Amino acid sequence: MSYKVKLDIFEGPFDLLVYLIENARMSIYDIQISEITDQYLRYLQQMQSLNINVATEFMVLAAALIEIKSKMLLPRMKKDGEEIIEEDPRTELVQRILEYKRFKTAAELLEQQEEYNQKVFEKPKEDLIQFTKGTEEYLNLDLKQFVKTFNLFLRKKKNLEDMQKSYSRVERQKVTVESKMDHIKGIFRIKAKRRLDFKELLAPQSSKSDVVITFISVLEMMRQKSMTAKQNTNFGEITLSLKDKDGAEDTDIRKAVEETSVIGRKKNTAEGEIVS
Amino acid sequence: MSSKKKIKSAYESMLFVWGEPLDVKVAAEIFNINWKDAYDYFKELQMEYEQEGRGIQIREIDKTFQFCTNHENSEYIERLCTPVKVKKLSQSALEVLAIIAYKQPVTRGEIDSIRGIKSERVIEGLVKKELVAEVGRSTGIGRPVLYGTTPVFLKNFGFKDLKDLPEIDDIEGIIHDDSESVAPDPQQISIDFIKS
Amino acid sequence: MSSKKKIKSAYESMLFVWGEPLDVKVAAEIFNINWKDAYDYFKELQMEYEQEGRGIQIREIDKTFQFCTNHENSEYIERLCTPVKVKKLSQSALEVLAIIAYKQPVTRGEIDSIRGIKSERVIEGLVKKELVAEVGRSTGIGRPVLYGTTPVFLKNFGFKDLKDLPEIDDIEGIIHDDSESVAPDPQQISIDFIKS
Repeated sequence: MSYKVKLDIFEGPFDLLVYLIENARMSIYDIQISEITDQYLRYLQQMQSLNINVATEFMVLAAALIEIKSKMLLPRMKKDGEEIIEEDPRTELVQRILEYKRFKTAAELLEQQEEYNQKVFEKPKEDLIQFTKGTEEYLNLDLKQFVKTFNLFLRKKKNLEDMQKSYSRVERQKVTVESKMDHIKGIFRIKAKRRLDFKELLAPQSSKSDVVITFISVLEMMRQKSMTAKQNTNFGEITLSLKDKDGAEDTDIRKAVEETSVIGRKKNTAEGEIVS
Repeated sequence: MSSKKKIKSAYESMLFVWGEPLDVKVAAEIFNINWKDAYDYFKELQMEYEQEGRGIQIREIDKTFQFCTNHENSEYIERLCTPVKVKKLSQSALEVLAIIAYKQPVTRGEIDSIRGIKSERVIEGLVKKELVAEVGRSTGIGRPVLYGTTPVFLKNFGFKDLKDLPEIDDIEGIIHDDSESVAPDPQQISIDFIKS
Repeated sequence: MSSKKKIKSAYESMLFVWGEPLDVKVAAEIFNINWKDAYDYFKELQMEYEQEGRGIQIREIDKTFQFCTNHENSEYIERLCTPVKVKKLSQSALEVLAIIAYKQPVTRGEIDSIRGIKSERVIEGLVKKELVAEVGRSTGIGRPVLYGTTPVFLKNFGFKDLKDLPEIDDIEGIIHDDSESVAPDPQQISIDFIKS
């Protein structure tokens, strides 16, 4: 058979199938499935006997052909209401082959076009140095780039400043807990009460950090036993009572505050405190 | 010399020194004229060279223009020197290129399915040759890469643009869109073997 | 096409591809015609290009011929070739330019302080490019030079005037130099210390 000489030039299973169909002078619309399947399988066998690695795709199409072949043997009439429709198991295969053939044709057209175009030559770019004035520079300023760079710079700067700010706050922290405690005592004094609710210690629109630092200060005062607190229910109001003895033992408090401040600072500072 | 003639003459000079395809937009900017006028001048030049059967011709590639030789003279050029030729594409490369050219943007899966065989390596080769390129991603499962042809493809094959591709009988009628495909009739045999 | 016309067309193609001066003798041999005929064909071509005021001309150099551009178009070719030398500003130059643009008139000391790095050389570069210039002297200690942007700056970005500068959020909040930085409110407390 003439296809023997074409053994290794098929681009895929469809390529082979189309070749076999055309070689057998069959109409694509009326493929003799039985005959073509036999030829196809024989071809695969020949490939294998020649130790040519047959791609799995070829096998898959072989299986599909065999399936169609067996379906061709079954009655193909299907009753759809009054009408009797004849179904052809080859329909999808034909569609696929036709589609493949279109692109095969397109590939041939491209090949011709490529051949034609190989007869057309271009010339390389001239040495353009003679046309460029060495001294002239064209500055390309892109506004987007300009704004982007600047925004990046601003963001970087802002981050840096924020970082520096929080760093300096760490430095001031000792003073602030202390001043907050004085402030709390002041409130008790002004209100002339022994007991106050925690919320009474806060300004009407306190920031979150102010609430937290007030709370920490209260905890600190409790630790120093200059204050007691009571909370009846979870998340309920905290009632604070200021003890008598404070004020007289001012120096004591100061010392305690210094100890507290150690908590939030670096360890080496803490060690420094111990040494002193 | 009229302004128009002057500009056309300048465009000839530019095409000559530039060698490579010259962008109409760039050419228009040099004379501060609008794009369409510059394009028309190039087209007029192109026609002049063609009508006079000149040994130099002007070809259009995707809104750029380039001087090249008249293909009829290739024989004599080759007698004079051996110009470097681009290696011809293999059959499989041409097949894949044809599918991408006519069906773009297209995924590898669609190409594989039409050819009935995996085309990954062939596509890679075409990408390397800059004839095709990734042009985006499909919205489908796995968002597969979509391929399309490049200006290099147009140039190497002498197409002005994609509309210039030779017509293939009813090619659109045959290719059914995936979105249109109906649920398969259980009686019908599927040979979608590539999907695995 | 007549034989003569065909040969002339081929000679055009050959001149185009060859680039260098093409020997008339070589050209004659390719068509098996005598030297004088070939020479006449080249002379005819030369005249055609000249009379039509084409952008390409043919020059004769000692019995060889070569395509060249029409010297009248050199100005336009230069324009075409100039953008090849596009220069862009460095990141630091853009930074300094932005600070000067938004904060002008501004001293070098202020710029240094905002950037946290010496900017002397960058400023010099911008002055050289005529994007910024000295616009006066500050009344401060040492009466330092004040810098501002120039009309070249506006032109380059296509701004009509400085009001055209794109608005940048919170610019004042950020590009103050450190000497102006406000003392933090002692009432406001941060508990960032826990992090350390």
